[in-house]
Order: sequence, then C-alpha cells, then structure tokens
Amino acid sequence: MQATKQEKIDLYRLMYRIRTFEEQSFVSFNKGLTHGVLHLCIGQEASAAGCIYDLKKEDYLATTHRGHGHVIAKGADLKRMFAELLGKETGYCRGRGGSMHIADMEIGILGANGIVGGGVPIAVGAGLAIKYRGLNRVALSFFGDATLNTGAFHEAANLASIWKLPVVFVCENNLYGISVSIKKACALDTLANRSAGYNIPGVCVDGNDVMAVREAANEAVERARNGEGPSFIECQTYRHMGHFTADDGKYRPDEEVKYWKEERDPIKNFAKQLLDDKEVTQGGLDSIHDEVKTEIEQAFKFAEESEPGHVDDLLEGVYNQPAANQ
Amino acid sequence: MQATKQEKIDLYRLMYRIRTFEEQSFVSFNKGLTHGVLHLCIGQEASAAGCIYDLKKEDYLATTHRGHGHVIAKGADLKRMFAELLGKETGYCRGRGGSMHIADMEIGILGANGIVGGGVPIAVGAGLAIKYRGLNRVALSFFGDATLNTGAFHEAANLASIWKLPVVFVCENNLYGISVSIKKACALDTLANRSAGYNIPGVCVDGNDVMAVREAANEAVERARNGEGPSFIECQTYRHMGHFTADDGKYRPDEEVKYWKEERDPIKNFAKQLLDDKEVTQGGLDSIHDEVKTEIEQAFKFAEESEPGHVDDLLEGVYNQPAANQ
Amino acid sequence: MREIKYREAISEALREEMIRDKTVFVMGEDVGQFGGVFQATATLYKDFGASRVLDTPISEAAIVGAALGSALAGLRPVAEIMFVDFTSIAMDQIANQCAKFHFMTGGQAIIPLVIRTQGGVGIGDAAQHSQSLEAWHAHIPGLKVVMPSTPADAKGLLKASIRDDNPVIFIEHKMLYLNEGPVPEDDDYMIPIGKADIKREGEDVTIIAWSKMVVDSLEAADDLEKEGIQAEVVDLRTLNPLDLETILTSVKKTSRVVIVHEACKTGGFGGEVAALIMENAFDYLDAPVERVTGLDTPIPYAEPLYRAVIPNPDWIKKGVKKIL
Amino acid sequence: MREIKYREAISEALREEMIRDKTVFVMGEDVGQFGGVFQATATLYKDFGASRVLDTPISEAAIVGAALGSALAGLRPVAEIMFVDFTSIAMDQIANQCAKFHFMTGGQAIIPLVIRTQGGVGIGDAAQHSQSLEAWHAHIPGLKVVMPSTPADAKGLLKASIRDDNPVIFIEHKMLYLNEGPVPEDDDYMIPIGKADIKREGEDVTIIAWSKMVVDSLEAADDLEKEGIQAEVVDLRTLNPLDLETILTSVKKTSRVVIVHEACKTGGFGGEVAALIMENAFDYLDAPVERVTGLDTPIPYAEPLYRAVIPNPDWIKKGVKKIL
Ligand SMILES: Cc1ncc(C[n+]2csc(CCOP(=O)(O)OP(=O)(O)O)c2C)c(N)n1
Ligand SMILES: Cc1ncc(C[n+]2csc(CCOP(=O)(O)OP(=O)(O)O)c2C)c(N)n1
Ligand SMILES: [Mg+2]
Ligand SMILES: [Mg+2]
Repeated sequence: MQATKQEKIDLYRLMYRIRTFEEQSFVSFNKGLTHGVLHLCIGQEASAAGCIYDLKKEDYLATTHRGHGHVIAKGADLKRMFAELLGKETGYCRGRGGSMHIADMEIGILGANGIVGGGVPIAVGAGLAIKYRGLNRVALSFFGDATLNTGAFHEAANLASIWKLPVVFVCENNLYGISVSIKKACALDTLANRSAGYNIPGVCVDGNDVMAVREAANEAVERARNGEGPSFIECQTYRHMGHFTADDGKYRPDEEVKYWKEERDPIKNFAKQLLDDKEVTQGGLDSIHDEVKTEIEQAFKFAEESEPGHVDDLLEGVYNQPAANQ
Repeated sequence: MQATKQEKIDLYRLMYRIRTFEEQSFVSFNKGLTHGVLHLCIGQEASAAGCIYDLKKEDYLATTHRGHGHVIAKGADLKRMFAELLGKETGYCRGRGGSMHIADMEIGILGANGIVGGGVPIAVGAGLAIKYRGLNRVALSFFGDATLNTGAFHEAANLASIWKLPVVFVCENNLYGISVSIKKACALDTLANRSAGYNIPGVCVDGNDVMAVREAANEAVERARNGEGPSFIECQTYRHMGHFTADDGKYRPDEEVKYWKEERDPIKNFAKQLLDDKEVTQGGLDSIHDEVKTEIEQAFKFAEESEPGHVDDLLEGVYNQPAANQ
Repeated sequence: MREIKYREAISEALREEMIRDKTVFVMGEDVGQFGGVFQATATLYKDFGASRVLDTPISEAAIVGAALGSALAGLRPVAEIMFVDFTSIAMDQIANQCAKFHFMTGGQAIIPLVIRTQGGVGIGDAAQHSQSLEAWHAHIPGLKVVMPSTPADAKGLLKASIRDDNPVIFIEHKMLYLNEGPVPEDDDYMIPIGKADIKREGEDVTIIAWSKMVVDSLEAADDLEKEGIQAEVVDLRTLNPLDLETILTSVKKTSRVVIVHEACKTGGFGGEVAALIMENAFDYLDAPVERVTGLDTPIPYAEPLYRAVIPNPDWIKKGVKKIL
Repeated sequence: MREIKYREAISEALREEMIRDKTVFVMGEDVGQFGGVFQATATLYKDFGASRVLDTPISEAAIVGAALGSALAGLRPVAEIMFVDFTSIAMDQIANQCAKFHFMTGGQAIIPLVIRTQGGVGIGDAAQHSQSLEAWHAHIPGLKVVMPSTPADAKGLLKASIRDDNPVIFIEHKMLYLNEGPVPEDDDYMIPIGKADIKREGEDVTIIAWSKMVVDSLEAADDLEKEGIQAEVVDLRTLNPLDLETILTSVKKTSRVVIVHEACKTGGFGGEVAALIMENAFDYLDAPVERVTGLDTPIPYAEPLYRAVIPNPDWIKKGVKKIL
C-alpha cells in the first residue's frame, strides 16, 4: 500500500499526540488530579494509529481499559478527554465515567470498558446493526492478549463469524495481562491462530510498525465493507509502563523492557524511518512536537479550568428520561 | 487396536442397555411417571460406550442434560437412575435432582448438568485435582456440538491446555442444538478444528462406530495419563428423537432422520458387524436382549416400588451439615 | 373482548412493534423456526424472516452484549434468554454494561433494549431451570424490571418496554403461557412501566404480588371472601421502577399487608417492599408485614418436593390469617 | 496483641491453612508472583510455589467452575475473583453449580470451596469496579456469604470458611486492606461463620452494618456518644447464615434500628434485615427501621460524585437521629 507523505506525517503526529496525552495523564495522576486507575498505552501507539487512521467518522469502535489511544485516533476531543480524567462537567462522561468509560457516541466510540472482554460483544453488536441497516460501515473491537481467554471474546467472535459481520478484531498483544505472561495464559505461539477456530482469517503483524498495522487493518476493513465478514489482527506490541499507574511492572525482565523501549519504540523508530526516507526533517518533527505539546497543554488547561461534574443531577442520569428521547 | 470377542460383546450389551434404558424412560414419561424434561440419547449410544468402556472406577466424567448414556457406561446403578427419574427416595439424588442432575460421586460421575457448558469447567477442575494430587486418573467432559459456542467451554478448554491437564473433551456432534443446525451456529466444517485454537489435538470420528470411538478415546486417555495434556474428540452422531420428550424434531428433514435411523444406527450396525464377523450368533444377541430387558424391567420395578423422596428433610439438604462431614 | 393466551399476547406485541418500527428485531436461542421453547415467538420467523428473527448460538453473554451494541448503533433489539436461570451467564452484560452504559457515558448512550426471559417453577425442571431471580435484577440501578401476570399486561407492558429508551428485563412465567385473558387489539395499546395494578379491591388486607403469584393470590382472595375476608390484590407488574404510591395507598386503607413471591425468601424482593412499607407507613400498620415466599432452597425435581417449597393459595390464605 | 493489616490477616489465614492441609490451594488472576492486586496473597507464591498458588487466565467462569470440579475431586480450593463486580461473569458457576450441587445430588457432593473477592467503592474505580453485590449472593440458597470488617474477623472467618464443607463467598472490602488491628496468632483461631459480633454496646439505638460500613458506623457512634446517644453497633460479619438471634436481642434492648450498607438501597440486603426485624420484633419497635445505604445509581468516577452516593458517618448519624 502506498502512503503519501502527508499521511505519514499525519500518522506520526497522531502517535505523538497519543503519547503526549498519556504522558500528561501520568503527570496529572502523580499530582493527584486524576484518580482511579489509569492504564496508559505508551509504547502501543502504532496499533491505535495504524488501525484507526483511515476509518470514517461513522465507523464504530469499542475498546478497553487501555483505550485512550484508540479514542484519540478516532477523533475524540482531547479537551473533553482530559476533562473526564479530571472529573469535570465538560468531560465526555461529565465525570461519571473516568478513564475506563470514555465514549463519544457522535463519532462511533462505543466506550472504553472496565470489564476485560466486555466490549467485544458490543462491537459485534454494532457490526450486526451495520449489516441489519445495510450501511457501509465497519466496527473495530480492540482488546489485549489476555482477553482472548475470556468467554465473552469467544462467544462474540463466533457470532461475528457465523453472521459474517463487518467486524475487525484487533488483539494488542503486549505480552502480559497485568502480571501474567501470555505464555502462561495461552498455549499458542501465535495468538492470531486462535481465530482459525472460528473460521476467521487471522494475521499477526509487528504492532509497533504503524505502516504494517495500517496495511493489515485496511485489508480487514475492506473485507468487512465488502461483506466478506470479520477478520482478526494480532498486533505484537508492548506497554512501556506498568499495567496501571500504581504498578512498577517488576514481573517483567529488565532486558525485555529495555529492548522494547529502546529498540522497538514505535514513535522513535517511525521518526527515524521518516528522517532516513527524507519524508521529514528534524525541524519538521520538532515543530510537530511543539504543536502537539501546545495542543495538549491547552486541552489540559481547559480541563483544569472546567467546573467539576455536577452532583445535583446525578440521580437523573441513571435512566434516560423521556424528555431526553426527543 | 485389537479387541477381544468378550469386549465386543460387552460393548454391544452396554449400548443395548443404554438404549433400552432410554426407551423405558420414554415409556415412563408418556405414562406421566417421569416429569420434567427428558433428553434421550437414543442413537448416540456408541460415543458413550466407546469413550467410557475402558475407564476405571476412579476416573471422572462430567456430562450434560443428555447424559444417561454416559452415566450408565460409567457403571451407574440402573435402579437408582430410574428411581431418580421417578422422584424416589432411593434415587441417586433422592428425587431432588432428576434426569438433568444424576450424579454418582462414588464412581466419579460429577453430575449431569442442566446448564449448557456448565459441566465443562467442572471436568477441567477434576483434571486439575488429578494433577495436583499426582493421581493416574483422567477426567472426561461430554458435551454437544452447540456447547462449543459457550464461553464456559472456551475458558475451560484454555485452562486444560495451559495446565496440561488430564482431560478428554468429547463433543457429541448430533448436528443440532435444540432446533438450530450446527451449520448455522458455527462456521467450521469440522468441529474438531476448534481445538487447534487452544493447541489441543483434535480428531473427528464416526461417533456411531463404537470401535472407532473407543480407539480415539483410548488414545486420548493414554495421552492424558501420560501427562501429555488434554485432547478433543468430535463424535459425529445423531439423536433419533426430538431434543426433549415434548419435541417432535420437525425442524429436521425427514430424509436426514431416516438416513441416520436406518443406515447409521450404531447398535443395528454393530450387531450386523458382529454377526458378519461371526463374533456372535443371532441367538447370542437375542439372549443379550432378553437379559438386558429383564434387567431394565427389574430396575424400573425397583424404582416404582420405592417410596417417594422425603419431604421432611428437604431443607436440611441445602447445606452440608457438620455431622455429615465426618 | 377476544381472549388470547399469555404467549400469544407476547408474540402479538412483538409482531405489532416489528411492523411499526423496522429497527425492532428479535434474537435468541431457538426463537426462529422453532418459535421459542415456549412458543412465544411462534410465527414471527415466517412473517419477518431470518434477518429480523435471529437464531443465535448458545452464547448468553454475547446475545445480550450484541443486543447492546446493536442498540448503540441504532436498533431496538428484543433479546431472549431462554430461562431466567441463564441470565446468570449474561450478568456482566446485563448489570455492568447494559444497565450502566447510559450513566457511565454521562448520558450519551441511549439503550432501547429488551431482554425477554421467563422464570419460575414449572413441572419438574429442577434447580437450574426453575428459579425466580428478579431480586438480582431489581438490585441493578439503570435496569427496569417488568413481570406481567396476565395476557393483557404482558402485551401492554412488552410494547411499552420495546418503546422505552432504557434497558428493560421482561420476565415471563413458564406456568402463565397458556393462561387466557382479554387483550385489546389496538396497536397503540400499552401499559405504562412503573404502574402497579389493583387486580382486586378489598378492605381487610393488602396482598402484594407479581407474576404468577398474582394468580395464586386472586385464588386465595376468592376463598377468603367466602370466609368474609376482603383482600385487596396489588399486582406490582413492574419491580423497578416501583409504584410505591399505589402500594402505600392500599396499605393505608387496609393496615395489613402480605407480600407474596415465588423466589426464595432470603434476599427476595419482598424484603425491599416490606422495608419500604415500614419506612413510609409504619404508623398505619396494625401488624407486621407478612411474607409468603418460596423456601430457602434450590428447587427440587419431584412434584411433591417442589410443591413443598413454593407458595400456593393455601399458604397465602394462612399468611393473611396470621396477621388478621 | 500484635497488630497487623487486614490484607496480612488474609494472607496469614491462607498460609496457615495451606500449611495445615495440603489440599488447600489458591487460584486466581495475578495471585501468584504479583501477590494479588491488593497484595492479599503476597508471599504465598514464594512460600508454596506455582503448584499451590495458581495464576489463571482471565476466565472467571472457569476459575469458579474448575475450583468446583477440584473440590468434587478431593481438594479445598480458595479461588479469587479479583473484583466482586466480576462475579457477574461467574454467576452460573456460583449460583447454579457451586451453591446447588450438594442439594441437587441429594447430598452426595461435598463442596469445600471458598471464593475470595473484594468489593465496595475505592478511589475512583468507577461503576464496574466499585459495586457491593452481596445481595445477589445472599439470595442464593446453598451459598454462605461472609463479609468481615476487621483484620481479626478476616483471619478467623477465612480460616473457618476454608474448613467449612460448603461453598462460601468471602467478600473483602478494598478500603479495608490497609486497616490495622490486633489479630491472634494461634493456628486454630477461628470465628464461626454465622455469628454476628457486637462491636460496640449501647442502649439507645442499634446500628446493624457489615464490611466497611461497620468502621463508619463505629465512627458515627463515637460522635453520637458525645451528644449523649449510646449506639450499639452490630457487625453481621456473615449474611448467610444470618445471626438473627443477636440482631433481635439488640433490637429488643434498644427498640430502634438503623441498618447501614454501602450497596444501593433498592434490593439491598438491608431490606431483608428490616423485614426480618419487623416479622420478629414488631412490637418492640418504637420507630420504623431506618436504612442508610448507597443511592440507587451506578458508582460515578469523580471523587465528589462518588462521595455523594455512598454512606459516611454523617449519613449514619442523621439516620440515627431521624428515628430517635
Ligand atoms: C472480567 C475481568 N477480569 C479481570 C479484570 C482485571 N483486569 C483489568 S485489565 C486486566 C489484564 C488485561 O490484559 P490484556 O487483555 O492483555 O490487556 P492489557 O492490559 O495488556 O492491555 C485484568 C486482569 C477485569 N477488569 N475484568
Ligand atoms: C446456558 C444454557 N443455554 C441454553 C440452554 C437450553 N438448552 C438446553 S439443551 C440446548 C441445546 C444443546 O445442544 P448441544 O450442546 O448440541 O447438545 P444436544 O442437546 O444436541 O445433545 C439448549 C439450548 C441451557 N440449558 N443452558
Ligand atoms: Mg496484555
Ligand atoms: Mg447437539
């Protein structure tokens, strides 16, 4: 697949934006501004960017506790994301949801999810609606390696397969589910092989190579749009940090962490490639960095300055009231 | 695998005993003596007999709503089985369980189960205990084709795989889950292929050929006893009757039913083979039939004559009382 | 008015709503050609075809989860879970996803979704196919819980549930499917969710019940009348939202209350209703609120045994007399 | 007596029972090298190795199901479900299998099994990681439900649960793990399941609570004392079996009752307790039983929001004053 220079720059900027967002989230957490648990996707930006960059606004995705990157790639407003992390009224969920429940129904983001596996049937349901309504859309389901062992994944994958739904399953294999190595939790060498059990075509790609991810994703998306049914993509990747903000990740060998951070960083490597290919100059990268940093700063400032989520109408939000139906 | 004449006769008798038991259950249901739902395994006797014949008393099995055959093959007392169906105090469950919950903890029958998929993790747990305790046993898990789509099956199969537990998964593919064809519910041509998704070796056998089933099962059992982990066997078979006693099974094409009843009956065909191979005479078969019929009659009579399950100590049975612990 | 069966009322409601609104569809195990194990979706498959009446694999979690996803993407699913006992398999999707999504997304997600299921003791289905689990579902903020006792209520409430923009669990009772009763034919006939119904008026005692226990309570009330006792029978119809007003009005009139449910006593929804009555009408009560309920046991298989653990009209009469 | 943390009390109980009985083992997500996300199994992996401290895949249904199977085949599993919210995924195995197997098999199956989990509101874990779901579990005949509030109770009750020959769900509270308290070192120190504990004596009002709400109730009682109100605080410790005797003795003494739980009000276990008190001590009550509970909403994320929906000592004091 040929990519234009602009696309490459866009992809780079997107990955850099995701990382900078996560870094700022971490700062914010350490300052005590964000509480709860925060699952950062630093190191995994390429799979988010590569899978989602070419999606349309009306396409759907459902993601997980580690979903900031997907949400950003789908076009979420960083201001409202930070505002949510800070529990503000301007946040995506008015402070009701927090990091694990960010959603933007306007642009097809059917929610992050706090339940491992919980979002997979939801994405499949969106796929069902697409087919039922005869739309030319696709639904992406993001989840981690460890999610493959949940009953929810299994039931949902089977459903997508028998009904040939326009769903792309993206398994971000970062080698661990919290502290448990996927080698201990699943007896397959290549996780993508699990999809054969549903007669769903599966591929395994270098999840830290944004162009490789994009190619695999676009093929799968095309199959979906063509009515050829679901696909499965394993993106091999790594999280640089602990499972959540309070985890030091000490169950992982030092060399392994070092290798992935130093040799396999998706952003650093892509920058190098862009420079080598003369698609961009260091100055060009620097100005992207500056622009993104400013954007993040402003978004965070917006969040800080917003008022806290309202307490007074908390209970009114439990059910959708008839008035809100119209 | 070589089989002695005696083994063949035993296997024949076992299948015939299962069928006769089921036929008597049906008569009893139609007389209003057995209530509830009754899921008969007529037509599927070879997989029960072939898989279980060589097991030891201390081996385990967990089965399903369609479990009479497995329970009989494992050595359950027909008197106590009928008594249970009739809700008698002498029944396996004192009339508390009925057809879907027959168990015999003394001989490793960890229960039939009313929840599709519910018994699979239980069998895997028995496998875990075998390994933990260093025993030379095996745990068999029986379930239908449609059960393959449950989350419980998936999670349990994965567990057995990663822990290399001595479990044999036996999928009795009778082509339907109630009215739904497995072709509609699962996109695989060969269900045994699903097991590859767990790195569990899978085979597909003619489930109506008792010798073929036996061979596949014994291989799998041997792997398990040797510490080589779980196996998966798909037994292709068919139920002659409806899903349960109230179902006429009209969702199945007439020719299909006819084919399986006339051409693929496991008992009729095995009888023919035994006669052809001169392992037995017609007279020999007839006396087996007579003996079994007498056995069934006596067992049913025992059940009829037993007193109903006691009502007075019903509530005492909800928890295991300390006195019962000793 | 013509009389139809409870199960026909269900399928009629489904049919009418499917005709009215193309986004309404049915999914579940054996709901298609088979028409549902209790025949409550009979004929829909013939009329609307496989694209709107979806036979699913045995995958309760995915049935509810996919229904939710389809609701988020513009449809109005009616998902069937064959037995309420199997909602145990879909509880994450029911409680953590469907019920909470609207709230968790700060009001963004609108979830017009119905989970149809049925419960209660039948004729020997034993412990895993006989439960009454509404207390679980009523303890989930964000979910509505509907349990009709008559064909008319079944139709009116199912239509209202389908048109509601919130997740609703609609729990039928396996022993009611063949009951007949008058049912309006009007396409827009609906019963509002959250309104109890006084199925019988009386001055001496209030019997509060839902689902099949309404039928048993009415039978008991007829007998009691012969003994000169006038029982008012309040059919809650909806457990959540609960029509506390109707309950309290009746309690203030009679000052004596018996709550009847088939579910086992401990942790049953009867405790909630009793506690609410005490909180809101303590001074009106002339006797403690009495509960007539299933016993605290799994449901046994054999007929004499299961009959011994669930309420019947005699138990209800005894309950009434205890507090008169 | 030495003081240790609640989470240390848990791991001490596990260690002692694993030493005493080789058939006792621990399984769950991240319970091994990681020591559990709340460090309640810390060090067990080092001491007993991977064969007795089993890290599982994310498979809640199979965790409970395999624990059950292992119990049927001679072991005494202690299975951890990381958050009580995830018991929703294992509800079939918990409610339909574990709890019913003994009964359904006519008493044949003996199931010495503990499901350890934890619940309650933490610090911003939001709606799917903050629930109090004990009302579900207490509505399952065949299951025992234990919810300790102190390190000593945690240790004694966990040991008793492990030695019990019935399935027990043992629900810890995420905000209690770091609380310290005196804990006996005696290997055979146990607290019997089914016994409530009077954590504070008083004459004026009975506060009935469990889990973390006991801590909040004691704080409220201290404050109330300054105002001359003597509150008795009854810690149920076990919801099923319920120690009705201790409850009634206290109620008869004080004639006024406040029940406190963190779970949302509707369908919470408080309704059951209130109804039982009414049924058994109606004539002793000088005021309706008051419930101080979580509001009927999913738990929101932001601190001011979640603080607004769960009880605290102030709410409890108000509840007491309301009925005095
Ligand atoms: C059903 C369920 N079980 C357990 C958890 C706790 N938990 C949260 S994230 C996680 C690990 C998920 O691993 P993976 O799917 O690989 O995603 P990753 O965190 O690596 O991105 C676990 C066990 C949960 N949230 N939901
Ligand atoms: C979890 C669950 N869902 C649905 C049912 C209802 N049900 C009972 S048997 C059955 C079909 C099972 O099909 P299969 O596994 O192929 O076994 P078979 O009956 O063909 O032997 C269904 C849907 C159930 N008992 N449990
Ligand atoms: Mg992972
Ligand atoms: Mg089948």
